[in-house]
Amino acid sequence: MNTTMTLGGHFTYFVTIFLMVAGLFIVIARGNLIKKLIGLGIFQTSVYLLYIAPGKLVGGTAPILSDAFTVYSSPLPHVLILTAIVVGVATLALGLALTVRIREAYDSIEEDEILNMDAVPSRQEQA
Amino acid sequence: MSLAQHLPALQVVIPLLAAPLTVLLRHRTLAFAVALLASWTAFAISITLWLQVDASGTISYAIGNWPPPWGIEYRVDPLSSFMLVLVSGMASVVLPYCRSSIEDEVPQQQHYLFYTMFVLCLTGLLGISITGDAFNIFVFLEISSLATYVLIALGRDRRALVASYQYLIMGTIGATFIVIGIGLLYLMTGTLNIADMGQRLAAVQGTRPVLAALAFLTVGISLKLALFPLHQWLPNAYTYAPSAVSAFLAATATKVAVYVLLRFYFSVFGQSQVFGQLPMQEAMLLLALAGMFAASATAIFQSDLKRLFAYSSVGQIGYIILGLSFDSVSGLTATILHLFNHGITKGAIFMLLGLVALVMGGTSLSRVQGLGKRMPLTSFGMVICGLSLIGVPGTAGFISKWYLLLAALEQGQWWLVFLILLSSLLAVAYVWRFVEAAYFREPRQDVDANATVPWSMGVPTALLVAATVYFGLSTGFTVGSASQAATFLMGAR
Amino acid sequence: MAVTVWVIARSRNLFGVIVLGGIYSFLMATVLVAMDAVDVAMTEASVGAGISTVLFLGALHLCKSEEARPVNKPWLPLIVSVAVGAVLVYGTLGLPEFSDPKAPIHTHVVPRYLNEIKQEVDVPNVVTAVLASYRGYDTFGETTVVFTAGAGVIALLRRRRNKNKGDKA
Amino acid sequence: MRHDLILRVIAKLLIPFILLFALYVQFHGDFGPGGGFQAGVILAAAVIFYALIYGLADARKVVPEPLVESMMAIGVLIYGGVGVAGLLLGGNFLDYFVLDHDSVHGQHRGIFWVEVGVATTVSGVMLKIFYMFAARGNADDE
Repeated sequence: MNTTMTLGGHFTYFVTIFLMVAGLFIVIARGNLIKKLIGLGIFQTSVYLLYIAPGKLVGGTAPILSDAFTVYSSPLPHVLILTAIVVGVATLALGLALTVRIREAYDSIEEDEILNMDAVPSRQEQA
Repeated sequence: MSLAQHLPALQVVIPLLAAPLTVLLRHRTLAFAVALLASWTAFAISITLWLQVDASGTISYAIGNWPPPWGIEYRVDPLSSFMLVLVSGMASVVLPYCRSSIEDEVPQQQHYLFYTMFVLCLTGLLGISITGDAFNIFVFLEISSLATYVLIALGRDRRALVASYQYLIMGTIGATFIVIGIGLLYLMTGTLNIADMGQRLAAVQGTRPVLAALAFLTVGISLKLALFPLHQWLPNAYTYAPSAVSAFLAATATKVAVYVLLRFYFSVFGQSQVFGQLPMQEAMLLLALAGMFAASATAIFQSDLKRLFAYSSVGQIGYIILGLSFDSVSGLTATILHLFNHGITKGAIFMLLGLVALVMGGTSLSRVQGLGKRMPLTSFGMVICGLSLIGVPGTAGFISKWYLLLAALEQGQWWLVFLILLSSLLAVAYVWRFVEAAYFREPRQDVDANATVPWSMGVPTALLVAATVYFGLSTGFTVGSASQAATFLMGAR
Repeated sequence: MAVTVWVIARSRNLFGVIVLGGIYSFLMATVLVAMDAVDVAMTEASVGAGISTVLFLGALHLCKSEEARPVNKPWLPLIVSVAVGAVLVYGTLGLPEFSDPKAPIHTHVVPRYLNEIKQEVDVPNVVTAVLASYRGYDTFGETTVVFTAGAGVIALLRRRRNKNKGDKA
Repeated sequence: MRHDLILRVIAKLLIPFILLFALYVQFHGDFGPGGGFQAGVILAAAVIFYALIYGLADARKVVPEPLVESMMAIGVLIYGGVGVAGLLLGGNFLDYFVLDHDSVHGQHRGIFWVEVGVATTVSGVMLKIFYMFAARGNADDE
């Protein structure tokens, strides 16, 4: 398998991986709760590409059967990713709802500020 | 048409359909009734399934009547039937307890939604345990995780929100890692069915994508099961969640994650792959030991009991993984045993703490001073469960530790035996902190003298404490199932 | 797309970031169309660029729109994420090449979907057929996930009638 | 903004088409891209659009909250109902073959109802989430 390895053949994977790394970086490094969720979104989206890209066949067409075509791209990854997208948006909605509640309770959406506030029991509003 | 034939599907579908019903009813008593009925039915089904598997071997159920690699298969084998019993059993015990417990801790309007989330969480965990399809695991994992995030966030303290958010981020990263792992496996094998995947993987064993998939799955699942360096979300989540939720999660959520790990290691990769290609064994051993010591040591210095026992959970997960790292039938038996025994012990502890919180108004060590006089039965229960955590003979914890020691001896690793005993001493230390506060301090004066424990909370708790002792004395069911499951897993490939 | 992500990572104006996120989703949808995944593209466009953006803006409306100072030491996260990337590069190098018809995902399970769907289900859109029938249970789970999220959001955001909730700044 | 005549007229004109498009996506899912999920999102988007132009209160009148909440649950129940129907008619869970004398027709019927269930839940949830966020926002402004 390693002999057929070429740079061009794996280009899509590299794009995917770049997006993935960037997304993960945003999630871990950023302290802003909304920004973290955006990063999470990017991270998840990059996975979609990881699934979908290998299913494509050059010269193939979308997997909607008709007599005019014989080569189709693989439909199974599409199905999986449809599910994954939905799961992703569900998580996102929940995360945002939590963010809103946190902002109401702490008046901040910066992670370190919130953690500081809990460390000091006498609650100092508006650092 | 015989109903018995469809039990695998009903196992998950009954609690699942109970969830929308609770939303439609919008009434907390009715919702409670529906949820209770669903979880008790699920428990009954799980026991029937366990008996069936015990009698006639693995059951396979094709959903939608599509044969396995094309459709989704439900597969009940010795391990999954054992998990089903644990999960649905815990739900059946915790649910009656919820009713009075959340009265105090969750705003009333939210009660019916609490039950919705509870049954959804149950559905997810059952779905993970029973499914024979890799992607289906992810879907049900997300159902249970999303429900868990909400349940935690319903805690009274505002820190519950932050705990839930952190868990959401960590959990989602973990889940995404799992998806990446499954994706890589899918790209290499072209199938999603676990059994099929395992067979086809033999052809491409040791290739780079498979190894990468192994790495991603391990890290992703470790996040979910709170293996030592990835455990940060757990103490906060358990501390600030409503007590009933802590009890259910501590007993089941991380345990199901361990199950997923076992499932992927043994049914998909096969043990030669996992332990042969990468230094997994050493890595796991190291992490397990680190978890056992670091987390238990941290537990000693906690001032809140819920937090203390949450750290102890992280430490106990160390034992579970330790058994796995031996790569032998006896080690695996110990893992599965401890999964079960620690599950019921920790469940009992968090339920007891819920009682304490109700009567004493909190669970910090300074609050529970003199608990031995104020709530003699509860303190007694705590002591029993504490002994089980330490591993004193006569309790469930002893059995699993005993098997763990046997497994270590089998490998001839005396130093490990020593380390296991040493870490048990740490457990003695943190359990002593409770005993000292409860029995050797004067009671506080500012405690509401009229607060009592409602029987709907007391009875389930007592039941679980009794179970901790029962499974310490009568080991037929637990050891039998565990060794059967272990043999099954090791022989699977 | 990569550029967009880069800017998102750098920028601290949350409003801009969200809009960029929408753009990113659209670009992603375009790529997906190029990959023949029309169903997925349609969903990504409506969810990523539509619903998510609306939700983000809704949440942003309730929060501050400026991110605080940059984090002090982003080195550890950087190392972690690059390490993850490295493992992936290592792993993907062994994968079948792009558009290789002999790759396992084209030869194993999928042919049955493509070839026998006419007799078995007779729905031209294979994605729909697989989604709703062959793997209908996944979709059932997916619906449940959406339901969970919905019920969860209600549980979290329903306005309390309690009076003591007035300590907002 | 809320009283802008042009916006109102355009919205009035557009919304029926959006709804129609949602239905098209729903029922044409067998032949082209689309299906329950996408239709549900579009359906919700139409109502959200309405709420943006005419205000939240009006939208609530057209699509009341209890209805939305029930829709979430009913969708899941429809889906599960199809599965249970399969059970009752002697097949496995979610078995569409037994839903009609002809197995292919059974498949069609199963897929149709399942998609209806998905669309109901999805549009219900999306709308509900929007309502929740919007309601919070309004209170915050005052």
